[in-house]
Amino acid sequence: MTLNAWLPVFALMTSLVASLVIFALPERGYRLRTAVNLGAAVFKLALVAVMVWGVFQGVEYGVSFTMVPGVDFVLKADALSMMFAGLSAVLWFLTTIYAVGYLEDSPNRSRFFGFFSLCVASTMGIALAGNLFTFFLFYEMLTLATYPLVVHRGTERALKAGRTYVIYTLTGGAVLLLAIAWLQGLAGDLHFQEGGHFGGADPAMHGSLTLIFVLLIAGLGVKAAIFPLHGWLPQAMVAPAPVSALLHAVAVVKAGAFGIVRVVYDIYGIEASSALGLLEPLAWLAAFTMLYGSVRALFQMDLKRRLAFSTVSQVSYIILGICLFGPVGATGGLVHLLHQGIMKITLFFCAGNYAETLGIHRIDEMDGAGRRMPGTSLAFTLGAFGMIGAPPLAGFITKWTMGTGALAADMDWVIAVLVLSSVLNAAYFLPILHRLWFREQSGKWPHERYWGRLETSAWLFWPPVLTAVMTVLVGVLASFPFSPLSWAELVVLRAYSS
Amino acid sequence: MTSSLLYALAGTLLCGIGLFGMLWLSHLLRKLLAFNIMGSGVFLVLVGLPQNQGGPDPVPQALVLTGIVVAIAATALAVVLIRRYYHLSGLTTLDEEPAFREGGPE
Amino acid sequence: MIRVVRLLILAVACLALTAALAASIWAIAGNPSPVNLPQLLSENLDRSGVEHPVTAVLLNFRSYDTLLEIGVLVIAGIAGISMAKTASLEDPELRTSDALLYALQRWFIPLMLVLAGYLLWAGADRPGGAFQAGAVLAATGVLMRLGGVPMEFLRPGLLLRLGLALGFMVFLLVAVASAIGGDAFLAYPPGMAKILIVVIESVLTLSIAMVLLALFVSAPVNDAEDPEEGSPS
Amino acid sequence: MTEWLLDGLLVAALLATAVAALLSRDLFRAVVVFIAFGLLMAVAWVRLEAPDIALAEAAIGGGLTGVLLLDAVSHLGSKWPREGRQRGGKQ
Amino acid sequence: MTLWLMAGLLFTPLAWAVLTLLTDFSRGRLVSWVGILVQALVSLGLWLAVNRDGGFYYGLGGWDAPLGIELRVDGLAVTFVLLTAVVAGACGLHAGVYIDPDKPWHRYFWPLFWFLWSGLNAVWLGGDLFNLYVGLELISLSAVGLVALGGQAGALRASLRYLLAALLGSLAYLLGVALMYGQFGTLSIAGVATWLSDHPVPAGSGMALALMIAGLALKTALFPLHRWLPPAHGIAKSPVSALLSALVVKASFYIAARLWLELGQPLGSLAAAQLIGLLGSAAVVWGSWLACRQQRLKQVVAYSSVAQIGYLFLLFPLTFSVSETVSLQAQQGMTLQVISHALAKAAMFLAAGNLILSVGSNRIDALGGVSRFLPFSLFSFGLAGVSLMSLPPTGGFAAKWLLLQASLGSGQWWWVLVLLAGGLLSAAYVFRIYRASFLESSGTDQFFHPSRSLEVIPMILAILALGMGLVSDQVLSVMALPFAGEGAP
Repeated sequence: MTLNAWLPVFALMTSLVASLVIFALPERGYRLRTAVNLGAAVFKLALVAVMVWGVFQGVEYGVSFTMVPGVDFVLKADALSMMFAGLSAVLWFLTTIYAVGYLEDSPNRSRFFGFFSLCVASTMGIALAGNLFTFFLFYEMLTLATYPLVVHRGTERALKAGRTYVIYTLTGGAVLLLAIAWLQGLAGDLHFQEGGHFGGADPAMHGSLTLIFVLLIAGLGVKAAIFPLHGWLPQAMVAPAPVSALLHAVAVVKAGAFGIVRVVYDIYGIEASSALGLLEPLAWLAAFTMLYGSVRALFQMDLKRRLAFSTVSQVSYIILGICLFGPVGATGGLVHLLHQGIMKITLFFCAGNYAETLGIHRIDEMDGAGRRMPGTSLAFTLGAFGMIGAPPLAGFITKWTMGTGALAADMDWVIAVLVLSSVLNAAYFLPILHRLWFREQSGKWPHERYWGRLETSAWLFWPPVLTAVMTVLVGVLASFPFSPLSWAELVVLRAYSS
Repeated sequence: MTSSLLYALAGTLLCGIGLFGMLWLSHLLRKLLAFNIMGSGVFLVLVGLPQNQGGPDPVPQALVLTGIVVAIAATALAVVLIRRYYHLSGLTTLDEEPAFREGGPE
Repeated sequence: MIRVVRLLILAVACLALTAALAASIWAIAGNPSPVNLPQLLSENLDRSGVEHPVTAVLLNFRSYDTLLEIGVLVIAGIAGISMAKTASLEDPELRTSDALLYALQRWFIPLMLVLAGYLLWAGADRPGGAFQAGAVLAATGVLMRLGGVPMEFLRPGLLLRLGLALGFMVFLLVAVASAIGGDAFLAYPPGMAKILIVVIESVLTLSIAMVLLALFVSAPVNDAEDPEEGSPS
Repeated sequence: MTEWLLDGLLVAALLATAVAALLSRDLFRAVVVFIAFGLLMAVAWVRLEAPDIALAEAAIGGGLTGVLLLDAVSHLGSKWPREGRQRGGKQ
Repeated sequence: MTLWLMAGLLFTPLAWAVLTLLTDFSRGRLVSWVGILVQALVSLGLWLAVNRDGGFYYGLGGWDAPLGIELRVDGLAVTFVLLTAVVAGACGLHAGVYIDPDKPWHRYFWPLFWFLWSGLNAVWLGGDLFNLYVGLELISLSAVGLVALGGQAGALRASLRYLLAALLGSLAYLLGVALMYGQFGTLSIAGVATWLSDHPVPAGSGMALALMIAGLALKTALFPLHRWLPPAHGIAKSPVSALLSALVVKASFYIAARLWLELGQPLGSLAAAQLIGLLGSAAVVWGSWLACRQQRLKQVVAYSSVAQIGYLFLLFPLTFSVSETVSLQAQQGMTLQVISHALAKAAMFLAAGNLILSVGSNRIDALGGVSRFLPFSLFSFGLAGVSLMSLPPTGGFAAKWLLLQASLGSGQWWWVLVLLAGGLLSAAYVFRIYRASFLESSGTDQFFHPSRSLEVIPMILAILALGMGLVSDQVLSVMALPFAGEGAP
């Protein structure tokens, strides 16, 4: 085996090994733990960068061996996997920094960071999985690794949220397993392959294929929080802010969305999915979820809960995008995988900062916080405008591309949904911004803390600032190579050309 | 039909009686009696059935000897357990809830 | 009421099972069995070292069964004496002055010892053997015990455990000795079968009697503190 | 014919003693009947041309098991003589 | 060489049983640890030998079947022998530290332990119906002795119940053997199977198989015959519980499975196969449900055994009148389930023992805060739980995957529902314990910390259970080895 074959394994191993090392470290080993954490994150970032370059050049990375008779364990890196892997690697690096600051002086950090790294490993595995079986393997591992993070605080509420989370995700996992096993029985071990496997499927199989598709989407839809399977997400807000950031922006919901992308593009194939008439209902469902999430978000007064419902809405953009038959719409959906991650993580970082620095959890407590924490608030503002879709930020690119794609696919109603959704986005974000910047502080902050020179701890300050800058850059530099947009175009090109 | 078969059929009846006893009776010693009766029934079948055709067959006879020793070992062990159980709890059945707490330390 | 219904159900189930069993035995008794094992056995009997076919089966052809079976007996003995934490051998209630028992002891014990010896010796070519002899020996012991004869050797101690294991140990040594010679486990070397079987039978008799006797006397009448889960060492 | 009669009687006696041993109200008597059952079994083994088993059954089934059980019966009930807690204890 | 290995395999546990009988606990511990090493090496050697040369029949005493007793040394058997060496070895090492050497009755632990081990080996290798009966009794009585060890009233109650169930099961099995011998005149399973393969099935022979399987099902605690298991497994000392749940119940199942695979097709019926599958499914659901409702940690684990055993019985419907592929998948799934459950359950019981040792109580709600101060034992418990939930990449998952494939492949989709529901239900009781342990209690560490060696052993077992899924293909390939057939049946 060559080094190329092993690169995906190494990418996976860095966080896995880091996780084990962290578990073994004593609780007090603060410096060493941070060093291991950051070291692993940087190393992984480097590995992913190498692979991104390689995939761009057309190099194949992959390794596989037979795990259970009849099924292989396959890791491979293609353009789509690098998209998700890149997102994870970058955002994880930042989240790790953030989490180190956020959890300073709190108990159980060894446990937290151990499972945190395990989460990265699972997400990496999901990104690099080469077939449905391997994907499922890491998908379930992610469930297990996130549970201790959700219940980290050990309060009754956290445990209750953890229970809801587990019930939802494990049930989804069981449905997914059924679908995968069935598909395996029907068609053998299906590797992810650009263009899919069912291009010219036997009409006799159409019934089973449709049913399996529904099961697959139902299983994946739990993590992707598609209506009506989104119930766990707002509850999981009790988790610490870095965990919320991770659940919402990168790992869990994205794993679901990414899985749906894989199923539509690399298992069924976009042509076959469309021919089977599977995309249209999914598009309607996604559109409904977009609006539903936004409307629910309007009525939340808890900041993190409002963001959570916003996530419910935003993830469905991705799904709607890939359901738009045609390269342009697909590009829009895929690019949102990255854009939403960057924007949403910014917002969650900021929410965490408000909570940690000022003790603010509710929106009506935020009056005047912009003056106390200008950097954080600026980042929040950028993230919020991005979500709304203001040019030239990331969200605008998404919405513009999707709109174009909808027109190309003759699905004009999507435009209306997009516009309506943007209006709703504005309706729940702008009041927050108004309070931040234009209202006077009313009374004392609920629980204020000071950290030296900056408005908050440096560990907490820089990650949101960086992601806010990225929000701007991915929008402004969208047409440059290696920008999310051009990478998404590369993926779509490969999917449609084969 | 030979007399061997008769004994084999008697063995099935003994099995039935013993099984009934093991399931129905609650006193542990009676269960033990029932076990031994059922065992005897099984042994009768084991020897009687093959001997129906070919006359004495030493193989099942040897098996039954082994079986008898196993049965007496089990019976003797059970008696020890029953007596000690009675000694500690005052019970001779497993039906009633014991006065002592089950399980380890609370 | 419920009890009666349950009784009926159980009785009917047992009856049905018995009937099915009997029917199946009736059916089986009609067909000849494809393998004639007794014939095969008598052909090989002279290679077994003993003339009595049952003994040949027990201690040569199927000696592995017997080895494990003695193991079962030893297990029962071990489990039994593990219950007896303080010896209750001198339980005064047991000493009896019953005249009948005394007479029994006086006359029976020597007789039974002789009988046990005979059974053991007869085993090679006539009905009899280690089990029967061991059982008789054990019965003798029980009789002595009921008469209040103190049997110090039955105290849980090294001697008792040695006695329990002796027969098994010798059997096992014979079994493995053949394997060291390169033959199969438990295969007696040619020409040695008879003598080995006799040796095994003798020690087995002793051990069987010991186990049964130990189980008889170790039925406990004593108090023990509760051993609990989770006692750190 | 007499053989058949003998076998039939023996089987009937076996079944009767088995039932009696299980259904007897008094545990002590049940054990005594069980010993009788063991001795009848020994006879049955003789009838089945299995003298080895007959010897073993007589020694073990009739003798040892019987003594073991009788001893147990006399002990169960010697301590904790609680009314109603056990059925068919000693006499 | 192979002959020596076989002799060593049979001789070692029996010899060590005698040796340890003559010593006290502490010295017995040293002796036993040497014995565990020897036995593990011999088992590994035999496994490698069979892996290289294929399986063979081993006639004990130099007599071949049907006159003598033949052992069937094939891939499956040696795999289980090796599994026993790993699990029993781990339990032995754990017990040596865990069990209090000062209690005089604990000296009897080692001989019973070794007898149990020898009984297990006898069953894995057994090819003779009656010999299997003796092996079963060896296992049952030593297991009962181990449960009763110490003679506490609760333990006695559980062990009596266990003993009666085991004896009844053995008798039913023996009755089946009697019918088999009456019918076929031989006790060799292979002999019967060979004869059946080229003769019509004689009348009345289904009863024998039914009786044997019913008896074995009782000994395996198949629903609704499971009631003896939880008290016995719950109250025994943790290393003993681990042995019982991991290996002892598997022994009787293994015999039933072997009988079914060899004789099920000619002698069984579709209704019987489906019925057994149905009972297995009921066990999965009912056992898991009861596990969710237990208040004591070890009771949860014990009821989980009832549920996990249920999966095994899906083998019966999935190998009856189905294609070769499906049958193979079901057999592989069963094998993996046995292996991974043995490893995971042993890990779980040993870890549970450590946790109980630490918190000084076996109640679940006493576990609050454990995740903070005793992560190691909890982690082992959790890892083992992952395998029980049959989540990837554990051996439990691989087993479930194969069973799923077999169910779908044979069109018996109703088992699929059982498999999926069983996974979710097991998650319910495992997560209940996680949940209890994550609850933050008062901030100080008042737990007893057991020695590292106690904590490491369950961890190793749990990791093995986890890794079993990754190497299952290699493990299963041993099963498919050709049979060299020395001394054909």
